[in-house]
Amino acid sequence: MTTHYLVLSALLFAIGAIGVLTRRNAIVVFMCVELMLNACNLAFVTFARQHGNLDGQIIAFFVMVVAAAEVVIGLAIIVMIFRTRRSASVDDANLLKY
Amino acid sequence: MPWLSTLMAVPVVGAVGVSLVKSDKLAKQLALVVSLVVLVLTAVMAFRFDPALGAAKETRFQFAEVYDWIPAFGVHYGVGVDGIALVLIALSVILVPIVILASWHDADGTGAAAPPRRSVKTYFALLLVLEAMMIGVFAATDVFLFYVFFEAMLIPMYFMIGSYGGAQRSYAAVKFLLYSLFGGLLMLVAVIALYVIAEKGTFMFPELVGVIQDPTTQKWLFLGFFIAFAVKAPLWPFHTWLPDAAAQAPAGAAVLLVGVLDKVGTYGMLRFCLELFPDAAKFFTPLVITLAVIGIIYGAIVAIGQTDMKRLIAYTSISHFGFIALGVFAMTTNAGAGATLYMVNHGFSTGALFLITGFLIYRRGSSQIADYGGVQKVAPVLAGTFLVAGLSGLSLPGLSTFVSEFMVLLGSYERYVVPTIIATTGVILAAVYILWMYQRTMNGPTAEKVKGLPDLDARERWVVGPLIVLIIALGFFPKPALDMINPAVDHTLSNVHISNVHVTPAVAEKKGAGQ
Amino acid sequence: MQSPAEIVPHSTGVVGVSWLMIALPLLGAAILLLGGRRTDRWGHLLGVVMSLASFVVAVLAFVQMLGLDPGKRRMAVELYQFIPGVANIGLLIDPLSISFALLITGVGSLIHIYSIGYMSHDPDRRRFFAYLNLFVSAMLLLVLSDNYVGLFIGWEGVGLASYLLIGFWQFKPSAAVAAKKAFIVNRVGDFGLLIGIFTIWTTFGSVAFKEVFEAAPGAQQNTLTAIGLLLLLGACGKSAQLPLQSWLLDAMEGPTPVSALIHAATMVTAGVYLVVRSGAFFEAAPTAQLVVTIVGVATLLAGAIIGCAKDDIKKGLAGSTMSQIGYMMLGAGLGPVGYAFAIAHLITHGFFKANMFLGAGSVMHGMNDEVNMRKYGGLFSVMKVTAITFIIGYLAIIGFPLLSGYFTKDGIIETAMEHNQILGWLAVVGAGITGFYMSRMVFMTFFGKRRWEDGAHPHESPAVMTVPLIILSIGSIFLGGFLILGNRFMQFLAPAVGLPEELPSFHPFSVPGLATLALVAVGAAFAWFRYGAAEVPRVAPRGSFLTTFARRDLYGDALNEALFMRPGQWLTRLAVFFDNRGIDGLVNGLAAAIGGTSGRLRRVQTGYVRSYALSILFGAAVVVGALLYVGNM
Amino acid sequence: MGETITFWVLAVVSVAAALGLVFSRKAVYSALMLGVVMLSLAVLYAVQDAPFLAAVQIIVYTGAVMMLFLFVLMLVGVDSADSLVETIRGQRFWAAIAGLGFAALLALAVGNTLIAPAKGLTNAVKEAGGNVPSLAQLIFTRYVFAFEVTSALLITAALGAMVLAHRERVRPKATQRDLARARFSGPQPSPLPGPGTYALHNAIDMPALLPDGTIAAKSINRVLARHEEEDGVTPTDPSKAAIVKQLLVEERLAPKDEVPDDSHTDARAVVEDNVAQDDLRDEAATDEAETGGAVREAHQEDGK
Repeated sequence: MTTHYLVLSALLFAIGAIGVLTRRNAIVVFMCVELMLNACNLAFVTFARQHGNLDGQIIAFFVMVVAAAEVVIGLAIIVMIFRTRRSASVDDANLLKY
Repeated sequence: MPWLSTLMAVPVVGAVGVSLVKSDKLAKQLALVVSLVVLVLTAVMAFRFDPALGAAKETRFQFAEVYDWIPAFGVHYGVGVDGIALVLIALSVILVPIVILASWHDADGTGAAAPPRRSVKTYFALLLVLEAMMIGVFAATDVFLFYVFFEAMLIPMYFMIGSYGGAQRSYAAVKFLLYSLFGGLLMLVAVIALYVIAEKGTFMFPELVGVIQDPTTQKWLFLGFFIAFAVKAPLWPFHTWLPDAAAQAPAGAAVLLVGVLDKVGTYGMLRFCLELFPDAAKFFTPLVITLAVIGIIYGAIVAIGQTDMKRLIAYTSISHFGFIALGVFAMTTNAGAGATLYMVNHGFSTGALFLITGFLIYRRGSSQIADYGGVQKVAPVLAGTFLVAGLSGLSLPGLSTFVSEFMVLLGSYERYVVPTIIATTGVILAAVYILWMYQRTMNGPTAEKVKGLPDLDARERWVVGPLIVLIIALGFFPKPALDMINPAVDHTLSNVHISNVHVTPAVAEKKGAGQ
Repeated sequence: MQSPAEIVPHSTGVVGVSWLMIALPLLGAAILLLGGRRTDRWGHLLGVVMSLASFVVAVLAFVQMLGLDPGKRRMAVELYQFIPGVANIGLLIDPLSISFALLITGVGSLIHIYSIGYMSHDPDRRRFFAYLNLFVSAMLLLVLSDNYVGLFIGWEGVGLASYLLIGFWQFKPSAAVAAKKAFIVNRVGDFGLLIGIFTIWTTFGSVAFKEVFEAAPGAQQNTLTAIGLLLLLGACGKSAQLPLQSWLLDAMEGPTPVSALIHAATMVTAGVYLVVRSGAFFEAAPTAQLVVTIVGVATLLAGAIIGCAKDDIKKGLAGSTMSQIGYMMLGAGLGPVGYAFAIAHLITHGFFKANMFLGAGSVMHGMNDEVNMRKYGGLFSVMKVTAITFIIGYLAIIGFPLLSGYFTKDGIIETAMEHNQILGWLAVVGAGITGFYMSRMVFMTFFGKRRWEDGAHPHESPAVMTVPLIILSIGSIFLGGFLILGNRFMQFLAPAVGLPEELPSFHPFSVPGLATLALVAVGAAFAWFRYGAAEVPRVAPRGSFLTTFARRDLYGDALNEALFMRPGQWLTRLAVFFDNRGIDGLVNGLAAAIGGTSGRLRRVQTGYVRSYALSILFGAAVVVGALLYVGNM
Repeated sequence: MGETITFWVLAVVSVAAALGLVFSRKAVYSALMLGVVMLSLAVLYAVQDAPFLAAVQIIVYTGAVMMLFLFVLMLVGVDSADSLVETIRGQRFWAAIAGLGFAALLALAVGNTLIAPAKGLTNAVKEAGGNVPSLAQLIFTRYVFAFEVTSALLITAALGAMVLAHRERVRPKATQRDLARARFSGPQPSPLPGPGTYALHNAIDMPALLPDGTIAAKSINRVLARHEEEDGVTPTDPSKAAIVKQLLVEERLAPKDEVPDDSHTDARAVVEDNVAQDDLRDEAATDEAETGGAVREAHQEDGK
């Protein structure tokens, strides 16, 4: 059963990654990142059960907290960028280049 | 009294002071005073120096101070001077006040072709910082400390060229920096390798002498050090940064660059390449001597073809550095002492040339030879001093450079006959490049734009005067300098395990017959 | 054969302070150069005083020497350590050097005095005297030094002073070029001298005359030959001998007293001095000696031929100087007898050539600085003192019986004849040509029709110029006989250069002597028909190939130009190009390549976060793949 | 058995939802899809003996984080839909390759590994007597330092969000007087005509009629008009269709990211203008003056 969970986790992670790479709306990109984090959490929880200790769950817990913080800051940044540029597209924020 | 640390501390403190005072004029005066204080201190130190002690291993470096710096790696703050280092420190501290006085208006942006005005205080502060580093690099007896100074010297010079130089200053500054860094990093590798392979747990130079025995290791480490020094010196074919840097730098910085900074290269060859890796040095001697002789002739020929005075002088220096390298690697007392003395004399003679050229450019706003002509008529003192400086550039007897060039050639002739003969033709070429330049700038009908150029003023005479006095004094009476240098050179050569060529008829016969 | 006396230290009397001879003019030069315009008013007087003082010291030293036993006349005066272990500064006062010192300071002082008048209108007269003093000082250092390094310092000092003097009117481009040329050609000679000194050092372990000459006979033949040839190269440069003769004619750009000083009394004789001084080497190396004589003969002929075709009076005299120095060089290659004649000829030549140069200067002074003899003619009547003294000098140089040149030049010719018939006869031919070109000069200048430019008002020069002429002409008359008759000079020089067992006796009617006289007479007569009796055209006719050849200085400059100057210019251009495009091109090319590559690589930084993310994902994939691969291994 | 069924059902649901998240054009749909994934995962946590995490997942993630997402979406413009045209060349292709390849590699790794039957958490939670006490014990003992740091992180994040989202007022708040002045100095002192005046139906999609029976252009609701246009619905009334068409053309010419402004109150326009000015000031340092200028122009036009 563990294998199944892990494969599901990998699949969700990959889908999230593809989303990050293909979507331009910063908010959607953010959601995809969250998806990837969730996929990781699934793997952690699975491993916790696999190894019979709770450390995996603790880590998943921490991941959730950090993800929450990240979302707060990330979304604040998105709002700020949107306010000045009237755009939430990650492609528009491309000044930092060569 | 920690003489050497004091010598370094005074200009550093002075530099801070210079950058803090309010007015530019005060800053200049303060800088001059500080540099004169250093000069006086050095003079006192030189009188307390005992050349006779240089023969013994323990007392070789006098005024020695050793403190742990990074104990984990055996890095020390170790300073001390022998005769060679002392004369080079003397060269530096004599040149700095002269350069300060000569650069009085260089940063003001008042010259005929001056770059835009920059911070005057910074320029003089940089000069003082540079002075401290020059003293440090010659005084360092810890290889790592030497490396630190060797690289750190680049920083003030980089800014002096890059901020206060001519039209192409940033190109020249970057070229200078990259070249030097390239050599310096090779040397860093060699320094670290030396530390690791020697397994002495220390970077102190006296303890590293004669430790590396394996010939192959010696060769690699030698190359690491040598390339750094060859770039610094600069030896052909690592020389192309020098004409750009010297031509773009303000005259004062050019003097310190060519007069002192580049000497670190030849000084390093004499001190580190020879003593740390004697077998490798002997192995590579044919190569180095070939490069040196090529440099002598090549530098002279290219100098003849220059149209820009400062570049011309820079190329003559390349030729002169060939002589110095030849003297260092001939490994005879005469050649070694001659090469050391050459470093000092070249500092004065090229310094005078650069400074007077700087005065000329300050007036006329061009460094092109073609823009001048007949200056002698309107500014006889300027022309006269220029001629004396130029004649010292072509090693006229009676001027200091002759003594050193003669000793170098004499000493190398003892061991290497044919290369020395080729090198001696440089004497003829020197006459061509100096006198041709003098003829085109100072002689002939006075050019229209030159008419009305003022002659040297009092300040400028105070700049040139001491240099010319030194050049002539050392030209007729070099003994004081040579007495300091000779024991140190002998000590160096004894560490190389090479004996002087016995100039007895029996030995010399074959050489003479080989002609 | 009597060998030279031993050199012994000596520090009493005037000899002990003989360094004053060098120091006084040097001090004068220093004061005048540093003093600047403030010394303008009395500068020339100071120069003369210093030179005269030096002369007085020389005379006193000479007198002191005469009071000594001949075996003790080589006196060394130690001054100070110069380069420890290599060379000291010290003086060697012996008959040879004191003869030179007397000549230099004596004739030099006369030229100083003469210059007061000659340069009176020049605003830079003070500077001129400073250079003259410098010149005298350097020349004295050259001849008085007791080692080769000291000699070399004086040697180059002379070169410097001649550079400054030839280029004294530096605002004239031709003068500036001539000065530079003189210095550079001299440097070629110096190169030989330097290598010679190096070889002496490596061979004998010393550069002091004392040790070197004592050891010289023991050294290997090849080494000695090499040393001899190298020293000869040096001598050729300074004495304007073939192949380094080309600077001398150009050097006439300097003021006339300079020409007199350089080409009569001092600089050009330095080469002869060097060869004679180094006699110990040459005597032990016959090959080198032979080369010396060949060079001497070739130069005396070349100089004479050049002299025949010059219309410029100073250049004509310069050609004659070349030729006379050739005689001396020939003599210097003939051993002790030759040395004595060579030095004697050098001294008498110093007088009569200075006499004629200064006379020429006097003529030019009267003729608005005109130098072209085709625009002279008939000057005898307007400047009698100049003309008579000049003619005395002329008679002396062509070897008119019983005048100075007669004794000294014939001595050289006869000695040469004993050594080598071919060289001897060539020298005789040279004497004949001398008779021609010197007569030509006299006839064109002082006799015949007046061909003056309009506005020329020739007049006799002031006394300050004529008195030296008279003194010099007296020397030109009597000095030769005084020195040669009874082998007086040879005996005097003996402690310095040695003495042969069999002394030459003077034969007034030897075959070579008579042949010389006959040829000189023929030459003079030919000159009379061409230039005395016949009309001299004011514009030089085209002339034969030979004339052109002589006018162009035997194509010496053309040869130098083709062999050295053009290839040199070409090489310089090539080297500069190579430096800019080759070495620097390589460096800059490397820099440009790195810059270009990074410029292209930079484009990868598009600014699109998603691109970066993509590469991160690729990286992650690679890491995972690598882990898998490693784990499966 | 129950777990297997649950897993398969939820696996299919979550993968489908994840795909939906990635591929749906509208951000709101994506957010909803993410919610579905999270809920599914919460159930899977619960199935895997992690009831506490399942609860946290639902409360924190689905509850708080998703709400935050939706809030921001509303702020940014809920109706804005992404253009799905890819602008970076090869991005999608390589993204697919990399993503699938990565997944394949992970799957390969997992598949190749021999995995023992899961140990289960029964023993781990036995001592403390349950999942939550066990976790608590761990968090407050072994992981207490990480936990404290996390709390610091949260506070920092909260402060950071405030700092980032807060905007300093650089000019005084517009008073009623300012607003009145702005309105009367504008081209339209009176309120815009409301919809449906004189019309047969009093509804938001009904334009007002002028006394002569023609449509008052100013009363047309632009948002509705745009939506209708997007849905391919054209107004039946030809004159209204013409006006709508013209309105839409004007709108397209104006910067696309302008927030549609339905309420035509002039006072509101003034305030908007105020805001835009502030924005301009914020951007002064950047080189975005053009965009800002365009925004300002748009607002000024609006103000007229």
